[in-house]
Amino acid sequence: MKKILNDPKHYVPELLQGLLAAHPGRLKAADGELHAIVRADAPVRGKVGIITGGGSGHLPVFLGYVGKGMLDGCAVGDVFASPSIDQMYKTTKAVSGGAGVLHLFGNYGGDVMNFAGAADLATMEDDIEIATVLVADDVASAPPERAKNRRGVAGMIFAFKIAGARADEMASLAEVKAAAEHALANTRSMGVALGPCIVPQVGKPTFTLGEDEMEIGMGIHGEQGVRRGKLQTADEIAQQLIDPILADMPLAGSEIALMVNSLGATPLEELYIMYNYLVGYLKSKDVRIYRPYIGRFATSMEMAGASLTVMKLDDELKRLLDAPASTPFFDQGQFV
Amino acid sequence: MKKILNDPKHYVPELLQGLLAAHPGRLKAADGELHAIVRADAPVRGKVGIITGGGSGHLPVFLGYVGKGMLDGCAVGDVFASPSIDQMYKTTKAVSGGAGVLHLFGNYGGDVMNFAGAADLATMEDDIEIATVLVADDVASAPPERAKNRRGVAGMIFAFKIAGARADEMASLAEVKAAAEHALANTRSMGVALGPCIVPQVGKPTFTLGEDEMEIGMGIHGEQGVRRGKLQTADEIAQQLIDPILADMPLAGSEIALMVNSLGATPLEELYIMYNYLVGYLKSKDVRIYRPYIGRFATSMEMAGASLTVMKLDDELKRLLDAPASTPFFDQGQFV
Amino acid sequence: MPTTLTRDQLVALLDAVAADMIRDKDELTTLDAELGDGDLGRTTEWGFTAIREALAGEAGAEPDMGKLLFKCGKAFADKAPSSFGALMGAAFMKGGMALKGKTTAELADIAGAVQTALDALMERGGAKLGDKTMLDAMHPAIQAMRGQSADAALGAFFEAAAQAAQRGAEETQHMQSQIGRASWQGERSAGKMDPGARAIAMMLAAAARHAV
Amino acid sequence: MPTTLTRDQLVALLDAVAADMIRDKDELTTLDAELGDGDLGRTTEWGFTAIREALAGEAGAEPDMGKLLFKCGKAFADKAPSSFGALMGAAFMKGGMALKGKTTAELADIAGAVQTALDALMERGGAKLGDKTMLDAMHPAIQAMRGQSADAALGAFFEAAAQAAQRGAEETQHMQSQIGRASWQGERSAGKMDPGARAIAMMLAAAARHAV
Ligand SMILES: Nc1ncnc2c1ncn2[C@@H]1O[C@H](COP(=O)(O)OP(=O)(O)O)[C@@H](O)[C@H]1O
Ligand SMILES: Nc1ncnc2c1ncn2[C@@H]1O[C@H](COP(=O)(O)OP(=O)(O)O)[C@@H](O)[C@H]1O
Ligand SMILES: [Mg+2]
Ligand SMILES: [Mg+2]
Ligand SMILES: [Mg+2]
Ligand SMILES: [Mg+2]
Repeated sequence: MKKILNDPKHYVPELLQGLLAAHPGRLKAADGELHAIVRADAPVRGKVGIITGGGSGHLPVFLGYVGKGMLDGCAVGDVFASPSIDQMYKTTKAVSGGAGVLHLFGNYGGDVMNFAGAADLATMEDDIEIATVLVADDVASAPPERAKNRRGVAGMIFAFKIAGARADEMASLAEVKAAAEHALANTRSMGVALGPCIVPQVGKPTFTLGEDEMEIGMGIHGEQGVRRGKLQTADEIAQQLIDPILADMPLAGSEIALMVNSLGATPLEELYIMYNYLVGYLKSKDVRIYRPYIGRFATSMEMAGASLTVMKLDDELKRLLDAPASTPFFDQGQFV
Repeated sequence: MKKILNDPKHYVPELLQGLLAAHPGRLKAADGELHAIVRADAPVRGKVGIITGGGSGHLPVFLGYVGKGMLDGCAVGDVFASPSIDQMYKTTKAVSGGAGVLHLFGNYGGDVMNFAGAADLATMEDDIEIATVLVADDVASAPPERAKNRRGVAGMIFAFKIAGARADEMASLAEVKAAAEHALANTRSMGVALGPCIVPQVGKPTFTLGEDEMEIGMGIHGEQGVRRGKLQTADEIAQQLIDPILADMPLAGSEIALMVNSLGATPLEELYIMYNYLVGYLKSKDVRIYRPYIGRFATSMEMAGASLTVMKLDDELKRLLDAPASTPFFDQGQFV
Repeated sequence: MPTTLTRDQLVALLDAVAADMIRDKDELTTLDAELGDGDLGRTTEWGFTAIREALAGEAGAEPDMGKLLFKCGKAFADKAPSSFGALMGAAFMKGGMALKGKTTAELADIAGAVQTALDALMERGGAKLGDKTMLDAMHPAIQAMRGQSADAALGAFFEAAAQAAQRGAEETQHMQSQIGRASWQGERSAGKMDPGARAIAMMLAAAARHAV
Repeated sequence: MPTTLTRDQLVALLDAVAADMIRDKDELTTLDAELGDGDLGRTTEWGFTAIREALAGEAGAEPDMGKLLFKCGKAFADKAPSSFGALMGAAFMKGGMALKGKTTAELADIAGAVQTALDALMERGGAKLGDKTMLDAMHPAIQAMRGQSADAALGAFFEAAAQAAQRGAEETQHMQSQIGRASWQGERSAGKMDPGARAIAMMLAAAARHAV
C-alpha cells in the first residue's frame, strides 16, 4: 500500500493538472480554479447544467463523469474532504447555460452544508436557479425508516447517467431533478472492504483488518460497516451484499441495471466471479439483469473490496440509461 | 491483499462464465471451449483474424481487447499460465474468415511454444494461413543487442489497436502482420512494482518488497527487475521509467502515444500525477504527446505499481491509432 | 470592575488556542476514526492553520473584534470544508457578527457570542441537543460561562467552560448519533465519545491555559 | 542377460515418480521464484497429476510402451502449458515415438529414448547446451546412462543418471541464462540453479528410488 506521489500536499493539484493536460479538448478549469472542473464546452446554452462535488481519491468518481451525456462540472475537494463553498460556486457559475443548475451529490455533512452555501451565493448574486438532489443509496448506513440519512456511494453514477441523459433531452430543471430523484428512488448499494487505503496527508490507514477478515457494509472512507467477520467465498460475499438490497427494494419480476464495482485494488477478475454468481442468484429471485456495469466506477484509492449497486428499471430509466455518454473515464456507445 | 473468490481452481472458469454472461452480444466461447473467447460475430468473412493468448490475471489484457477494431479472439490460460495448444487452435479456427489469422502475443516461452504447435495444427488440418508476431517491448528485460529476447508487456495493446485497425481496412495477412511489426518496432515499455500480487492457487506472494521499497523494471508476473531501491517520488519514478525508453528509442522531434498504466492497486490519481510530470519532461526533450492512455490497461491482479509505454507515431500509425474501437473493456470513439 | 477581553488579547488567545489544537490534532483523528472517517485532526489542522495565517495577515490588523472573528471563520471554512469546518466556520462568523463594532468584550458578551454561534450551528447543521454532536459540549459550556460573575478572572471563566464542555463531551458516550457520519453506526455509536464535542472541550481548555 | 523394463514396471515407475514430484513441488517453486516467475511447482503438479490420471485411465491400459509415453506427454502438455510443460510434454511424446511398438525396453532403449527427447527439446525450444536450462541436466544424465553395462540393475542405472543430472543442475549455477524467462535477469542469473535442470535431477532420483 505504497504510493506514487510527490509532496502529499500537492497530490490533488498535481493530479488535476495532469488531468487537464491529458484531456484539454474535453475538460477545463472554471475561472482559473483548478478545483472547479467543467466540460470544455461549458456552459451549454439552454441546457440544464448538472454538477457534483466531493472529495478526491474516488476516481472515476466524481470528476470522471464530467462529459457528454453526464455531468457538466465537478467541484473537487482534497482527498476525502469536501470542496469549499467558493469552489462549488465557481463550478455552478461556469456550467450555468440559462436553464438552471442541478446540484447532485452524496449525502455527506460537509458537502451538504457547503453546497447549501454555494446555492445561496449563486441564487443571490447571479440569479441562477438551483435544484438540489442528495444521493443516499448505501443500505448499510441506515435502516429504511432513516433512509434519508444514508450515505451516497456508487449509486450516484446511475443518477449522473439518468439526469445527464434527461438534460440532454433539453428537459427543464424540474424535470431533470425529477429524473435524478426517480433514478435514486430505485437505486440501492452495499459494499464490502477487504483492506484499507491511505490518505496521503495522513500517511497511515484509517482502519485495519486482520489477514482473514472483511467488513460488510463499510463506507468508502472507511466508515464502519454492519459486521466484521471472517473472509468468506465470493458467492457468500455477493449474497450478503445483494440480500439487504433485495430486502430494501422488492425486485421480483423486475429488470435492473447491476453495477459490480471494485473499490480499487480488487481486480476485475474477482468482479466477474461475483457477477457469475449473481446472474444465477438473481434469476432464482425472478430478477433480470438488463445492463451490467462491471469495473472500477467508484473507488477509494487502493482500498480492497467491492460494492454492488442496483437500479430498478422502467421504460423511462431504460431509455435514459441507454443514451450514449462519453467522458474521459466513461464511454457508452451503441454496443451493450 | 485478500481475494474474493470461491475455489481457487475455479477462478478462471468462473470469471470466464461471468464474462460471457455479462457480454453475450459481444463475446462467445469457440466450439464450447470456455478458454477460447472470440467475438460474438466471429469469423468475420474476408477479414484477417487476429488472436492473442496468455495467462489470466492481467485484465483487461488479454481477452479484454477482443471486440470491434482490435482482436477477434483470445486463448485464455490459467492465472499467469499459458493456454494450451488445443485452446489456441480452437480460437484460431473460430476466427478464421478465409483471409488468414495473425497470432499476436507476448514473448513468453510457454506461449511461444504452444502457439507454434497451434499454428502447425491450423495449417496442417484446416489450411489456415498463419502469421506470427511476438510482442517484446519491455526494455528492462534485455539490452538492445538482445532486444528480441525481451518480454511482452503493455505495448501489446498498441499492437492490438494498430493491427486491428489495419485488418478492419480489409488489408491482407501480410499487411496486417507488417502493421503489427511496424507498431512494435516503435513501441517500448518499462514498469515499476511497489507491491506484490497473489496467484490464487499459490496463495502467497511471489515476491516481497519492504515497506519503503520499490523495484524498477519488474515484470508483470513478478520477474525480477533491474534495480530494487527506496521508494522515490512520483517525478523520480516517472523519470526512471521514461529515460531507458528514451535511450532505447530516440524520440526528439517526434509525436508519441503515451500509456501510463496501473498494474492494479495503484489508483488513477497517481497515474495522473505521473502524467503531469511527464508532459513537462517530455516537452523538455522535444517530444509531443499526441494521445495519452491513462488507466488500467494491463494489470497483474492487485499488484501495486505502474508502467509506461511509448509508441512513436508516423502518419500511418496515427491513422490506425485514431480509428474507432470498442470492446467490453476498451472504448475509443471520436473524442480524444 | 467587570473583566474584559481586549482585541489584542483576543488575537493572542486565538493564536495560542490554534497552535495547541494543531499540536493535539491526533487525538481528534483517533476519535473520528472510531466514529466517522478519521479526518477531524486534518480538518482542525487546516482550519486553525488558516486562522493563524489570517491573524498574521489582514485579519490580525482588524480593529473590530467582530470583523476579526468573522474573517477567521471564513478562513476556517474555506480551508477546512468538512462538516466540522463548515460548522466551526459558521460559528466564528456568526459569533463575530454578535460582537460587531466592539474593541473590548465583557464576559457576558463572550457568553452571548458563543450562544449566537450555537444557534447558528443548529440552524446550519439541523442538529438538536442530544444528537451527539459538538452542540452537546457547547451548550453546557455556555451555561457555565453564564454562571460566572462579571469580574471573574478570564482564566477561571474559560476553565469553568472547559470543564463543563468536557463533562458534556463525556456525556456523549451515552448517546446514539443521530446526525452526520457517526449516525451511520446506529447503535454501535454508543460508548464512543463524539469527536466534535471533544474538540470544543479542547479549544476551551486551551483558552483557559492561555488566558491572561 | 540384459536388464529390461516391462510395460507394467514402466506404469508403476511413472506413477511413483509423478507422486514424488507432486509431493516435492515446493522446492521447484522456490527456485523458479528466484530465477523466473515461481510457477514451476504448480506446473509440475498439474503435469504429473495429468500423467497419473492418464495412467489410471485409458493410457494405463495401453500395451505399447511408446504409445503409453506419448499419451502421458500429451496429457502433461495439455494440462501444464508453461515452458516446462510444453517441453516436457514434447519430450515424453518424442521419447515415446522412439519406443513405439515395444512392450519391454532394454537400458540402451531407455537411453536412446531420452536422447530423442533431448533432441526434440532442443528443436522445440531453440536452446543449446550451456544456455542454463534443463538440457544441462539431461545431457550428462544420458552420458551416465550410456556408461552403464546392459545388465546393470535398474536402480543403479537411474541412480547414476540422477547423480549426473544433479551435478549438471549444480553446474548451471555458474551459467548465465540465455533463454526463457530467466534470461531477463542477465548477469544476475549467475549463482542461481536452473529450476528446470533441478526438476530433471529430481525426476531421475525418484526413478532410482522406485525402480525395482
Ligand atoms: N449536523 C451537525 N450539527 C452539528 N455538529 C455536527 C453535525 N455534523 C457533524 N457534526 C460534528 O462534527 C464532527 C465531525 O466533523 P468532521 O470530521 O469534519 O465530519 P465529516 O468528516 O463527517 O465531514 C462530529 O463529531 C460532530 O460533533
Ligand atoms: N527454450 C527452452 N529450452 C529448454 N528449456 C527451457 C526453455 N525455456 C525454459 N526452459 C526450462 O524451463 C524451466 C522453466 O519452466 P517454467 O517455469 O514452466 O517456465 P515459464 O514459467 O517461464 O513458462 C527453466 O528452468 C528451464 O530449465
Ligand atoms: Mg470527512
Ligand atoms: Mg470526519
Ligand atoms: Mg510461467
Ligand atoms: Mg516459471
